[in-house]
Amino acid sequence: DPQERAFQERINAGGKIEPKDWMPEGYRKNLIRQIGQHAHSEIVGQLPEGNWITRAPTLERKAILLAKVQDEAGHGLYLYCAAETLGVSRDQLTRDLLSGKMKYSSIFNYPTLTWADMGAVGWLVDGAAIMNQVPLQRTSYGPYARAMVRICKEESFHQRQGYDIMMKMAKGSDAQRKMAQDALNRFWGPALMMFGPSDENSVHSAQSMAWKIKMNSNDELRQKFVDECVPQAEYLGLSVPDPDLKWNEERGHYDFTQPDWDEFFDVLKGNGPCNTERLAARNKAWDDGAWVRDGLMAHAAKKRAAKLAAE
Amino acid sequence: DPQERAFQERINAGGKIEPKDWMPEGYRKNLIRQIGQHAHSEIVGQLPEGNWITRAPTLERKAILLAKVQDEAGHGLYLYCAAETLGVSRDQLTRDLLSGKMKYSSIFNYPTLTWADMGAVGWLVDGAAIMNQVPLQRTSYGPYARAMVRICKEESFHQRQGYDIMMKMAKGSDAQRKMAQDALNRFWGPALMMFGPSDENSVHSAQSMAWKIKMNSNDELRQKFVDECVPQAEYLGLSVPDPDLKWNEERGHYDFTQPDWDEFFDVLKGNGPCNTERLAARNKAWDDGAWVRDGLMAHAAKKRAAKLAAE
Amino acid sequence: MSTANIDPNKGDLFEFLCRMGDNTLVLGHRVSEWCGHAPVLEEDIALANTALDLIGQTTLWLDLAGKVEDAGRDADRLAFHRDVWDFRNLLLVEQPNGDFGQTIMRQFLFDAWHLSQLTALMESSDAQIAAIAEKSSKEVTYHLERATDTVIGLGDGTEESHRRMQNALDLLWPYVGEMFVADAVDEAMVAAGIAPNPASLRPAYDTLVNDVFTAATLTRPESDFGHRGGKSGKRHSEHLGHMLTQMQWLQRAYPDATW
Amino acid sequence: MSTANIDPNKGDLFEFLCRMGDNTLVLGHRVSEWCGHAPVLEEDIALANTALDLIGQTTLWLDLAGKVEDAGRDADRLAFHRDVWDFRNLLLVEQPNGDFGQTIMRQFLFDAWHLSQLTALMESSDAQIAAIAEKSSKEVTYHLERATDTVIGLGDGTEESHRRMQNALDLLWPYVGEMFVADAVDEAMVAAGIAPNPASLRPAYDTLVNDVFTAATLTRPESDFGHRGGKSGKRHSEHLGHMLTQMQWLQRAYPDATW
Repeated sequence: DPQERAFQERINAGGKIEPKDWMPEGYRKNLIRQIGQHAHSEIVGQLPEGNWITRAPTLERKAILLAKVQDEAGHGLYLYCAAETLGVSRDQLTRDLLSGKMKYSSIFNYPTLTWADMGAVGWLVDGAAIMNQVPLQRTSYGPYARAMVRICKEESFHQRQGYDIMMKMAKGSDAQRKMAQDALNRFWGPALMMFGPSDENSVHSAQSMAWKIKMNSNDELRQKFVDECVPQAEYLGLSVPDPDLKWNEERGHYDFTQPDWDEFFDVLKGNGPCNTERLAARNKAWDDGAWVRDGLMAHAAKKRAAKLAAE
Repeated sequence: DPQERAFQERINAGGKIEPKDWMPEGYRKNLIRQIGQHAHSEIVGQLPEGNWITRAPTLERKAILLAKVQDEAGHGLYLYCAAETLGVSRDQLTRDLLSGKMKYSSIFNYPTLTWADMGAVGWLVDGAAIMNQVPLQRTSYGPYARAMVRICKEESFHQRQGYDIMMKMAKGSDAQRKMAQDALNRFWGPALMMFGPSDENSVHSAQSMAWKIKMNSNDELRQKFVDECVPQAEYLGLSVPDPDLKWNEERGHYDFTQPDWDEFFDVLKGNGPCNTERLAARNKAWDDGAWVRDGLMAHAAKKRAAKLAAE
Repeated sequence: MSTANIDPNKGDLFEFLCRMGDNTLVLGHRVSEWCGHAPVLEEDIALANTALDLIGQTTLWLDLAGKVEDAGRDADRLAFHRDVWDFRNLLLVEQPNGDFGQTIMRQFLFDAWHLSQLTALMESSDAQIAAIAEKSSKEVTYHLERATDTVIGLGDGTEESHRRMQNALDLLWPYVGEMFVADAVDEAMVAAGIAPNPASLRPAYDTLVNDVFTAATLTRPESDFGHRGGKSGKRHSEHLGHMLTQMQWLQRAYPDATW
Repeated sequence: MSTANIDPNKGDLFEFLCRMGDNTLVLGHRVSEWCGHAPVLEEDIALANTALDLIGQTTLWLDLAGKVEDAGRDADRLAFHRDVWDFRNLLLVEQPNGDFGQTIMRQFLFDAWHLSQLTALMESSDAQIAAIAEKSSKEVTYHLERATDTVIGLGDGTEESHRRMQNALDLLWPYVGEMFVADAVDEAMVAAGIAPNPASLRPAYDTLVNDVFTAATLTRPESDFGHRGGKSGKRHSEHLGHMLTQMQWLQRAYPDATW
C-alpha cells in the first residue's frame, strides 16, 4: 500500500502526524488504546494518593499532595483531549474504563498504607512513568507528543517531591525509617512491572516501535530505571528488596531479579489488591455524579434556548 | 360514667390495669404516647453513645459501652412490647417516629463531643431518667410497670458506670479534667430539661397523675435530681455551671437556676443541635434495611409454605 | 473600621485569627475529601484547587495566630494538636460533604460570607491581617464565582438537580446565622478597627444570596434560626471530632517526627 | 496436634496470638460500627452482642500475647498503639461493612473458619490457649448459627436480597483463601502442637459453606484466588489504616491518660 508506505516514510524521517492526516487504522487504534490507557492511569492514579490527602502530616505536605493529584487530573484532561483528536470521545473512553474493557496502569491496584508510600509513589512510580514518557515527547503523533512535553515537566517535579518525602522519612525517627523501608519493599516489584513484560512477551512492541508510538524496549527502560534508582536508594540508606542485586562491571549495569510476573498477570486479570475497589470508586463517582452532569447540561440548554429566543 | 369511675377507683386503690381490662380512650392514648416516646428515646439514645463506641479508650470501656447501648436497644424492645399490648404495632410507632409525628427525649438532640460525654451521659442523663422512671415502677398500667422494673435495674448500673468514667476523668490528667468539666457544662442544662417544663406549663400533668401514669411533678423530680447531683459534682471536684446554685437551709434543698426554656422549646420544634441528624440516621437505617426485612419475611413465608405442603 | 485603633487583648486577637484559620482549615479538609471522586474531571480539578487555596490561607492565618499567641505554636501545631473544643470554625464548614449539591451549597453559603469578610479585612488596622485578606480575597472571588454558577446551574437544571439543591439549602440554611452573630471577641476586634461587626455584613449577604436563589429557582427557607457553638467553640457538631481523627492521626501517633 | 510438644519460638507464638486477637479486634470494631443503624432492632442487639463477644476475646488473646512477648505491653497497648504493619488480622475482617448483606456474609465466612479453628485450639498443647478457645468457641458457635440462618434467609429471600447476597459473596470470596495458607509461624505452631495446620481446616470449611450456599441458593464463585498480606502483615488493605485513625485517636492524642 503506497499510502501506508508514505506514512511510514514520513515517520522514519521524524515527521509528525497530525489529526487531519491520513493514518492506518492500526495506528489510530493502537494510539487510542495507548493514550486512553495513559489517561485512565492518571485518573485512577488519583485514588491511591488521594487516600492520604486527608491524613497528610503538615499543611505544606497536604498542599503539595493536593497540587500533585490536581496535576494528575489535569494530565488526564490533556490526554483525553489528545485521544479525542483521534475520533473517540472522553465519555466513550470513560465508559470503557468503567466497564473494565480498557485498562489502566496496574501499579494503581496496589494500596497506599503509610505516609512513606506518598514518597515511594512519587519517587518510584512517577520515576518509572517519566522513564516511559520522556521518549514519548518524540512520538510520531503530534498531539500526543505535545501533551507529553507538558506532562513530563510536571512529573519530574512530582518525582523530586516524592524523593524529598522519602529523604525526610529515611533520615527521620526509627518509625519513619521503618515506614520508608516498608514502602520501598512493597513498591519496588510493582514499579519494575510498570515497564511491562519482557519484550519477547509483549504483544504490541514491534509495530508500535516502527510507528514511533513506542520508543524503547521494555527491558531497556527497566534497566535504566534500576540503574538510576539503586544509587538513590543507597543515598537514602534504604536497601532495595532484591538479594541478587549487584553491579555488573562488564555490562555497566546492575543485575537484578525480575519482578514476580505471575503477580503481574494476576493483577492484570483483576486480582490485584485494589482492582475491585479502584473500579468501584470510579464507577461510584460516575454514577453518583450523573445528576450533576445532567443538571448542568440541562441548564446550559435552557440558557442557549433563552439566548436564541432573545435574538 | 360509672365505668370510668370504677376504673379510677381501682387505680386509687393501687390496682393494676392489664391489657384486656377496659380503659378510657384517653388513658390508652396517653399511655401509648408516653410509652412510645420512651421507647423511641431508647432507640434514638443509641446514637449519641454509639458515636463513641468506635473511639473508646480501652477494650474494657468499649465493651461496657457496647453492652450499655445494647441494653438500650433491649429497653426499646420491652417498651414497644408494652405499647403493643395497647393495640399499636411497633411498625406503626416506628413510622410515627420517623415521620416526626412522635417525639423522643430532647436530650438526645445534643451531640457527644468527647469521651467525657460518655461519663456525663451516664451520670446525668441516665441519672435523670432513673429519677423519672423509679416511680413509674408503681404506675397503674401493669405491662408498663413491669417493663420499668427491669429497665430501672439496668439504668442504675449504667449511671454508676457513667459516674465511674467521670471519676477517672476528673481525677486524671489536666486535659481529662478539662474534658470532664466541659461535658458537665454542656449537659447540665439539657439534663435539667429532661424533667419537662415547670408543672404549671405542662399539658398532660393533672390527668396523668390521677391515672398514675405520671407519679410526681416535674419540678419535684428536678429538685430531687439537683439535690442528688450537686454533692456528686463536688466529690468529683467539678463545678456545676450555675453561679446562683446554693444550699437553702430553710427549704432543705438547693436553690438553682432554671435551664434555658427557650432553648428547650427550640429543640422541641426541631432546632436542636442534632435533631435533623438523629432523625436522618434513623430514617436511613430503616430505609436501607427495608430489603433485609423484606428478604427475611419472604424466606419465612417460603419455609411456612414448604412446611404446609409437606404436611 | 480603620479609624479606631485600640490595641486589642492578645487573647481576643488570637481567637479571631483561629476563627479565620479554622474555617479555612476545616473547609479545606472537607473539600479535599472529594479528591478522585467528583462527578466530572473538571470538578475534581476545581475542588482540589479550592482546597489548595484554603489550606494555603490556613497557613497564613494560623501562623499569624501562633505569632500573636507567642507560645511557640505554628500553624501545623495549631492545626494538628488541638482537640475539638479548641477549634473555632463555623459549624457550617464542618458539616459533611453529602452529595455534590450539598458540598457546593455549603461552599456558596460560606464563600459569600468569606469574600465580604475578607473585603472588609483588607481595611483592617492590622497590616498583616489586611495583607492576608488581600491575597485571600483574590482566590475567594474565584471560589464564589464558581460556586454561584454551579448553584444556579444545578438549581435551574433538571427536576432532580433542583430537588437536591433545595434539600441542600434547607439542610444548611440553619448554619448561616452563626456567621453574623457578634460576641465579645468580635466587639474587641471592632473596637480595635481590626475586623468588621459581623452583623454589618448581613444585608449585603442577604441581597447576594437572594439574587442567586432567584436565579437558581430555589426557595430560601422561611426560618432564620441559626445554630451556634462553632465559632465560640462551645458546642461543635459530632462531625468535627471524626474529622480530627483522620486529620490528626499521624501527628498524634508520631509526635516527635518531622515530615 | 496434642501429641507434639516442642517449645515454640517466643516470636512465633506472639505472632500467632496477635493473629487470633487482631482478627477479633478488627472484626469487633467493624461490627460495632453498626450500632444504632441496623435494619431492625433485633439486629442492633445481635450485632452489638457479636461485637461484645469479639472484644472480650480480643482482651484474652492480646493479653496472652503481651505476656508471651514479655515487654510490658497488655491488650490495650497492643490494640491501640500499633500501626498497620504490625497488625496480623486477615484481610477479610478489615473489609468495610458495606450493606447489611456484606456484613453478614463477612461474618459467616469468618465464623465458619473461626469456629473450626477454635475447636482445634481446644486441643492445643498450650493450656491457656485451649482455655481461651473453649470459652470463645461457645460464643462463636452462636455467631455461626445466626450468620448461617441470616445468609440463608437473605440468599433465599426476595430477588433483591438474593442479588445483594450474591454480590457480597462475589466481593468477599477472594478474601477466604488467606485463612488456609500456612507460613513459617503456622508451621512452628503445628510442630509445637499449639495450633492446627491451616490447610487441614479447608475441607470441612468447604463442605459447610457449600451446604449453606446451596440452601441460600447462592453460587460459589469459580475462582479460588485468594488475596494475602493481612495475616503476615505484609500488605493490608487501605481500609485498616482508616479504621485505626478512629480506633486509636484518643489513645494517641492522650498517651499519658488512664481511662
